[in-house]
Amino acid sequence: MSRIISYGKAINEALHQEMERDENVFILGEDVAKMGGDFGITQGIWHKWPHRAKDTPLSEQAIVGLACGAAVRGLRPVAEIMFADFISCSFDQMVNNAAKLHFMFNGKVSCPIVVRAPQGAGIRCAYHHSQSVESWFMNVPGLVIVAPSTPYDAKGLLISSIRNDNPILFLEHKMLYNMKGEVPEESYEIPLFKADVKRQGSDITIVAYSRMLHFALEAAERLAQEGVSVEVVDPRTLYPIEKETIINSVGKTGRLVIVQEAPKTMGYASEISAIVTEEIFEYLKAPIKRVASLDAPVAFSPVLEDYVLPTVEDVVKAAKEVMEY
Amino acid sequence: MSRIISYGKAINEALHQEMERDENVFILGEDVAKMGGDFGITQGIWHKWPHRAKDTPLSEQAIVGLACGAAVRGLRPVAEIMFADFISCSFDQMVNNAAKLHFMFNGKVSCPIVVRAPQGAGIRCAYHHSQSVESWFMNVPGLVIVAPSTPYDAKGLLISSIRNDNPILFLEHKMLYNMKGEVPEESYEIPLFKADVKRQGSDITIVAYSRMLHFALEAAERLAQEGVSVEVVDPRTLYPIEKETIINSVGKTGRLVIVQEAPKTMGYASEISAIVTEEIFEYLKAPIKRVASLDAPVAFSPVLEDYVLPTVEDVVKAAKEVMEY
Amino acid sequence: MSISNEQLLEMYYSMLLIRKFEDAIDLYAKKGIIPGFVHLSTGQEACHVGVVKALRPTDFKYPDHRGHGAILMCGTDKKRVMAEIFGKATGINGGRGGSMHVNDIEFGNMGFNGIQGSITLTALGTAFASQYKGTDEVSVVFMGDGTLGEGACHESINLAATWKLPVIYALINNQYAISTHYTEAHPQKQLATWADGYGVPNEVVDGNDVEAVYEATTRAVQRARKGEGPTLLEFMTYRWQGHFAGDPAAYRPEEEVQAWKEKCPIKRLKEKLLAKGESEEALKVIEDKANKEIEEMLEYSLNSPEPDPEEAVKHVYVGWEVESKK
Amino acid sequence: MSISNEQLLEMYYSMLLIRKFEDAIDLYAKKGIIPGFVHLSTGQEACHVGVVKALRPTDFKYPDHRGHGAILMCGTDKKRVMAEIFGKATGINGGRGGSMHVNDIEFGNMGFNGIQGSITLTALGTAFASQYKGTDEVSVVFMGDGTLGEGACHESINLAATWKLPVIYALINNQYAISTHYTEAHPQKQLATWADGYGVPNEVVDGNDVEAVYEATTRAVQRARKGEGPTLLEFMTYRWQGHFAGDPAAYRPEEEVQAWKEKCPIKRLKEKLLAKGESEEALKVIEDKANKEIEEMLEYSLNSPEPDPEEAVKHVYVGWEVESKK
Ligand SMILES: Cc1ncc(C[n+]2csc(CCOP(=O)(O)OP(=O)(O)O)c2C)c(N)n1
Ligand SMILES: Cc1ncc(C[n+]2csc(CCOP(=O)(O)OP(=O)(O)O)c2C)c(N)n1
Ligand SMILES: [Mg+2]
Ligand SMILES: [Mg+2]
Repeated sequence: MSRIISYGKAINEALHQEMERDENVFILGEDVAKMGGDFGITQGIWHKWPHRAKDTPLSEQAIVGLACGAAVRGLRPVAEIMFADFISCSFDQMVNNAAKLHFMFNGKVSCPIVVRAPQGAGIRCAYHHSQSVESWFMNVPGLVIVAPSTPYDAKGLLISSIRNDNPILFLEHKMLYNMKGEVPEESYEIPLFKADVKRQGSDITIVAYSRMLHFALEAAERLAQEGVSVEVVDPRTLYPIEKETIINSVGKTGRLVIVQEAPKTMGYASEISAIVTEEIFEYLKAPIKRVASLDAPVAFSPVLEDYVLPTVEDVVKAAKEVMEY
Repeated sequence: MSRIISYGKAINEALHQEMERDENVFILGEDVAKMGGDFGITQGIWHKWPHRAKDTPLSEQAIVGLACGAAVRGLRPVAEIMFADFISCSFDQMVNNAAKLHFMFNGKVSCPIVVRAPQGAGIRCAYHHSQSVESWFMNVPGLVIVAPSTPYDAKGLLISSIRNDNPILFLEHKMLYNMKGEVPEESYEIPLFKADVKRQGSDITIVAYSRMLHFALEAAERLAQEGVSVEVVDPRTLYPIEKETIINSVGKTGRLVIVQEAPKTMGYASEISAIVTEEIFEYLKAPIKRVASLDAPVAFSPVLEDYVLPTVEDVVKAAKEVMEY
Repeated sequence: MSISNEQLLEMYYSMLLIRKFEDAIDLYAKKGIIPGFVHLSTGQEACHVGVVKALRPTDFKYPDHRGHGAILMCGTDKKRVMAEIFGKATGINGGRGGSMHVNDIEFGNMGFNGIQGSITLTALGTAFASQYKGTDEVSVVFMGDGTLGEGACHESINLAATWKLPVIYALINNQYAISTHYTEAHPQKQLATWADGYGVPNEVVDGNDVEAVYEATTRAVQRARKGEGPTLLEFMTYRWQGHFAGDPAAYRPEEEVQAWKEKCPIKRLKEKLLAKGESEEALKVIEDKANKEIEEMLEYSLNSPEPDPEEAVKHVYVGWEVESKK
Repeated sequence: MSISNEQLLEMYYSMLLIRKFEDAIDLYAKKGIIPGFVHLSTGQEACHVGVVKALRPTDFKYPDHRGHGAILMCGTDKKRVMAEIFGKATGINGGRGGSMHVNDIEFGNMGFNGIQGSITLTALGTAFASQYKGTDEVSVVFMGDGTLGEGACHESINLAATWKLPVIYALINNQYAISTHYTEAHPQKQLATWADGYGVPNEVVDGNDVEAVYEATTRAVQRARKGEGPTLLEFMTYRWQGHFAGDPAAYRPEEEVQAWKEKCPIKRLKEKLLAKGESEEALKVIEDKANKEIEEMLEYSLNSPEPDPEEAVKHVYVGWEVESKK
């Protein structure tokens, strides 16, 4: 049965259900146990399973390193990094340990960890608490990056991520935690490595994920009023990249805009653009456009923060430029 | 006066000359002083200036953090990270401290540090000593990434980097250290943020840097024999990106191949492809191709390592495919 | 070492100012006028005042995320500190930093920290520069009990001790890191003993006694200026508020909070001053002065303009402009 | 604790085997037949043998970059260890790892480390799993004197001590990290005292006395199995070779090297065994056996095939194939 719950609550529910299902699942991180997480996402778990919810010291390296070691022994750690920005401190553990363990053991060991981390700007917390970090990790074979955009996806993708045998960086968006949507009560999986067409259309494809998916959908709505039929694709798994869905869509529309919140240079959008150009150049009716943050740290004051972030208006404008090319 | 010296020696000479010129310049890192560096690149400095060459503990975070703090006080630290892979351990210092200091102080402080790091594969040292790391940092506004491909460039770019007021990640290639070339004895600067046309041509543009530049030049030579005129562009500064040189070249040739040693997904090549598609789509006569390593960690055994790395043959093949499109 | 009455009165004023500053910030944060979140140093005033007063303007001071108090002591124009927290164009960093990032190189105020532990490393560099240049400025890093969990702290103290760098670790043990008691995050009963492992001199100090804080810092500073290397000072105190303004802090017992409020550092100094013969009236005058200053700061902050949006992309690089929205 | 003669003879054999193994690797590395670079554990055999012999196959052993000795003790098929170092298809990891990355989960051999300090963190996880599952396996991390500089070590011991995890830090102090003497990188005279800062039991052990190493490890293991938490053992020894095979190690005095060679752990055990009544002949038989085993390993390694190139892109993910060159 479905109810309307928030994205944050959907994640919390996924955690509860997976804790219930598999006693190898445990959570760890700063303030995730007794307090239930800085954003409240792990609430109630410690109360039910005090030995399977661990408050750690401020030690991001230890959080990820411990998770890897525990995973080798068959546990299913779900670690929280309080703000995605702080994964910078455990970057080595992600890149040289988690990402490569399966490879280093020639397939005889796997590293089924989930590292949950809220990312993104919008909460007026400046450059150390607002970054989108997927680009740091998308040249690191072995890692999987998942970024849900809706409550429904958040629950299903987290359940799949916990059950998956790869090390997964699960990027939640702080500005989506309170967003509401329909979510089934029962447990369900959403396949990883599979993009989702969130809106069908025929004139232009917009690829967007996480918070930007909603900007894309709103832009699509506005464009529809002007007679432009937009297809919106949500990759959901950012890395490694399932190309087919995007290529099929652009193959049909011939036009592509990609939206990301991270700074423009070397973002997810760059990679998608390169893939599409490489693989279906002949189908392109217009240049591919990227909509992204400006190449600057995220400043604090609302007027400054808003200035660097992409807007719905930017998406509409880019799409029109592509349409009018 | 020019002589033929190695890339490694050219870097060493740049360091000596800058130490001589400015007493604010000092070097630090693991085994850089008494031993002169694991690859011998800092030899002779400690002997001349014992107080300005510091052997540190194995503490990559401290190396970069100390450099930042010293730079705030007007010093010009040149840090060495023994293998670029280990910058993973000081990723936070690079991304959240060095990259943002100037911004955080609203322009009143700058962070003129150079972090030298040898990167790249080919020496049969497996996945923790072979990575190309530029992609980790190319979504991080505030950082500058420089990657010289020749002894001449290595010297001039390092001198410019030391004199420049930005935090610079200076990526040397281990397989180029013994490469010889003409280098003036006297001190000289090569401008940052400026690509260099290493070979003129009219049919197709190949963009390549670091060790791959030489693959591109060799491919160009081979293609010339088949009547294809290749222009080879060496970006030299990888980030931020000076677009003009590349765009002018592709504007002329209408065809583009980009070569990088890093794994294919989300590499420098992706960004260049996206930029060119976005900006001069109408000039493109064929799809842009990327030549890169396969998306896997670099394995140890020579047959395995060689399998994942790009080859000259791969460059030739990609160029021909583009030409024949 | 003897602290004059005059100095004590000045400290009293400073502590009151910080208390009232934090109260004002709390109010405007809860009103939603201050953007983002703020970490208040209420209850820890003696640490901030005692440490910074023992330093020179040319020393390097690294306030942490709960750093308003220390920042106010550095010499930076106080109304521009507040304006920064309000995100205004007149803020000391033009509003780009906010509460966690209020810095001012002119006064050695290195408040730019959002990543816990990171500044212990930057401090190595400003301290190293003193050694390199043969000058005697010290570098003082504020850090919390929780922050000690970060690997950065080890790399910092290990190097500082080996190279005898003039770094002082001002570890404010306010008992909690967000919801986690320090005894749940560390094996030591007193965190100061951690420094024993590096042979680094350390002291446990009553962090609610501004004189004790000042004196311990002065001793550490003297050692550092003489080239005798780092010191770690553990200041025992308490965070009155939740982790951030608005955090109900349900994770800790109310009696504990009350017991610590009894030990209020300001009340304590006031009693000392009265015992030393200062009059209630004289202290009231000081309090009024603090109130007035806060009023002025608020007026300044509230009436200051928003930053020019284009500022958001300035100073990313030196000598390279990033693309703006034109 | 008493170690039987039989055990001592077995240790003697093991130490000889490691010595000869490293000599063989040295030779074939210098010949250019072994690719890349190799870090030899010559001179440190007593540490590797004494520690691993005190463990069970089900314990987790984390050899570091200078780990051939420990790896050979884990139970992993020795000829496949050598073949791995030669980069052959028959290597225990199919030749994808080489000298620094020889691991075998079947015997708790966690040798995959190229990033110094990193395994102190992974070890937290295997140790945590023992606690979580209520079993008594311990996790033993080898680390060098230099490696102690890494922030990772602090995060590891802080957590292990706080949670009382069964981790044993086997710190091999061979005096140098590449060219840097440990006293130049750390403030402590004995690195073991570092653990005092965390209240973690620690011992300084003669690392050239295999019995002492075995006994100290056994004590630490007992504590760990009983849930009493981590121990740090500092084994004082020396690296006979340069940092890697071929490094002339010009940075250290020749007399120092000679003095330590006098203290050869193998010679020492041999003298002890002779004193205990073992005959030169019996020891010669053991030596011959070791020589023979090395010959067989070499033959196996040299005659093994190269890996199939396509293997380079296998096992990047579980359930997702990355593009190959077809
Ligand atoms: C690297 C990093 N990890 C986590 C955080 C989130 N965080 C900010 S303050 C804090 C608690 C700090 O506790 P403590 O050091 O005791 O300082 P206090 O807040 O008590 O003043 C945490 C977990 C952070 N900012 N940076
Ligand atoms: C994070 C990291 N930094 C630096 C290195 C390079 N490196 C490998 S071994 C080594 C020295 C290690 O010294 P020690 O821990 O004493 O071990 P030993 O070599 O003496 O056995 C260094 C600097 C590395 N592999 N990883
Ligand atoms: Mg605290
Ligand atoms: Mg050593």
